[in-house]
Amino acid sequence: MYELALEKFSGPLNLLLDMVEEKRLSINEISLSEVADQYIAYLKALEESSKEELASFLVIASTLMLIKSRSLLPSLKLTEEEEVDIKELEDRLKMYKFFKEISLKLGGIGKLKNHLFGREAYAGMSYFFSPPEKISAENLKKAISDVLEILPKVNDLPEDIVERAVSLEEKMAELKERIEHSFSHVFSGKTKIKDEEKVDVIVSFLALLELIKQGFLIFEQKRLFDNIEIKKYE
Amino acid sequence: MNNLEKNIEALLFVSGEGMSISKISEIFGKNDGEIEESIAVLKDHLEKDHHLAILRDGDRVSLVTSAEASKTVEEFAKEEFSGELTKSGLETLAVIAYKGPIKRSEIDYIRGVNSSFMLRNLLIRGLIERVRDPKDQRSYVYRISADFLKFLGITSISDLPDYGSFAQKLEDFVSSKSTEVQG
Amino acid sequence: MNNLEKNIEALLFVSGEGMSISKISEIFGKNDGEIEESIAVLKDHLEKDHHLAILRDGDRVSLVTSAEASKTVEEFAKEEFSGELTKSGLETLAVIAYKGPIKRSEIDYIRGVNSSFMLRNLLIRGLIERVRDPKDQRSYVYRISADFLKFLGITSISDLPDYGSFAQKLEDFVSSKSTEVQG
Repeated sequence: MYELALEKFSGPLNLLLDMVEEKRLSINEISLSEVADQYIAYLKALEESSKEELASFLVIASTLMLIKSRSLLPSLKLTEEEEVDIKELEDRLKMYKFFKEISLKLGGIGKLKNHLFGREAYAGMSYFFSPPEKISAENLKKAISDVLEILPKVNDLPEDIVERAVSLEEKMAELKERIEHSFSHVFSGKTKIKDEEKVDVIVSFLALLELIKQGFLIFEQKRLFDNIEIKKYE
Repeated sequence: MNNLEKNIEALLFVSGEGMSISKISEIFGKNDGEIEESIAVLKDHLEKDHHLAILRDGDRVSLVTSAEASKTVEEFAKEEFSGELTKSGLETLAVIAYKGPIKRSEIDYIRGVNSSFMLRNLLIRGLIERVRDPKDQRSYVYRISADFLKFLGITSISDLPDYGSFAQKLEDFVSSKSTEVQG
Repeated sequence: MNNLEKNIEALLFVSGEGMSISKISEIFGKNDGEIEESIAVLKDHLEKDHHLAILRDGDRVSLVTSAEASKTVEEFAKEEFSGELTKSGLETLAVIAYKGPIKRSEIDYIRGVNSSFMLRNLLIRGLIERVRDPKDQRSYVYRISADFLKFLGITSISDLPDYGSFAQKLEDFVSSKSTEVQG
């Protein structure tokens, strides 16, 4: 379980980068699959956070689940779009790392306090009454309406992020289905398992256990030798 | 110029209104005579190579533009302080009109940008004035000047169109400030 | 220095916040190239003989104290750099400094979080500026301000660490194939 407090992280990329770096890993698909469990476990601690905050973490969690599932179950076919998502997450994390390092450097430079100072504008200039000719009370009213119109609302929630978070649930359901499908031909017992497929069976079974351990899936065997049923954890 | 002379100049540059010799001596840990000598060197250098000068007023010295630059400076002032206000100038003025007397931090908060430069401009043009905050003598508040009010042809600020409702909306926004997350 | 150079300095001295090259050209009836040349001469002179410097922010130039004078003048300057910057604040500034002018959506994408409150905070502190996107007049882009450079103690954005080779470095960073062995 990840013990650090949320306040330490400025966002999901920050959290993910921290996990990868803590293991002294470089950023790639393998390292991301290694920290996926940890990341997803951490999300559970975030349930109390604001909807938007949670949403941005969930979007990345969905890609991590894909990575994890594939690492455990190589037979799982990913769509082209999902492949792009995985590559994109890697690139984003690398870019984020780059800027984070720069920001630490900037912070260091700021701490040196070698600030440069300007001269106060118009210092020493005496004031003289010179109103703009066209100004009127009506202009002022128009200007203040403009100001009021663009005042930020405290609870502005960007809708696209929330939408993406909603679709995450669908994605999880869909992924589960594909995993079940992928298992069904392996474990159905209808086909004889060839030697070269045995490795796949073992890997798949490990994957199944891993996913159950993570709480993604539960399985049920009503009687000894009955079919094993895989269910989504409710 | 030596290091001390350069630093005295930099100090006068940022201080705006200038400083007393004794204050400068104290800052650099020198006696007044040494500071006077440095200022003499600075003065000579400025005369030779710059259109800046040392202005002496009793014990006080300040850095100013010299007479040779006066035409340039006047030209600049004419450009800067005549003609219509920019959109952001007008907005700043409107916030002060409808919400004044108001602190600079509140103006910045409402407009969502730093207003210090704009305030200087409006002050020099005599459209607003800066007074001590009656609630906190250490800070300042801004309000519309009497000259400008007269220019608008109204006798009281509350005669501005829809004054009551706009002032209230601004007040509501400013009082929500404490709930905002700080970065 | 010649007359033009001295007058440009006097103008920057008075304006405080600095001016665009084109504005200075207009005031002196010269073309931008001539003004750029004069500013180069002024810059060299200040570096050699003063603790003052020319700060360059896009097409704007201003007169500031140099880093050598920071400790001396800090206490007496009218402007102050209030408060520490948080990690998120520095992160946002880094993205804007190296990738700006940049849209909010792009900043959000790079940081992985919604940056609107942070941007507002940095705008109010005067460390960044918001301007209309030249490619799309309906939207805005963010860029760093002269005050940000002053805060860091540099006179040009090109003095930022690795700024010159930045684009190449970022590309190397991102496109390095994900085949590396784990460390």
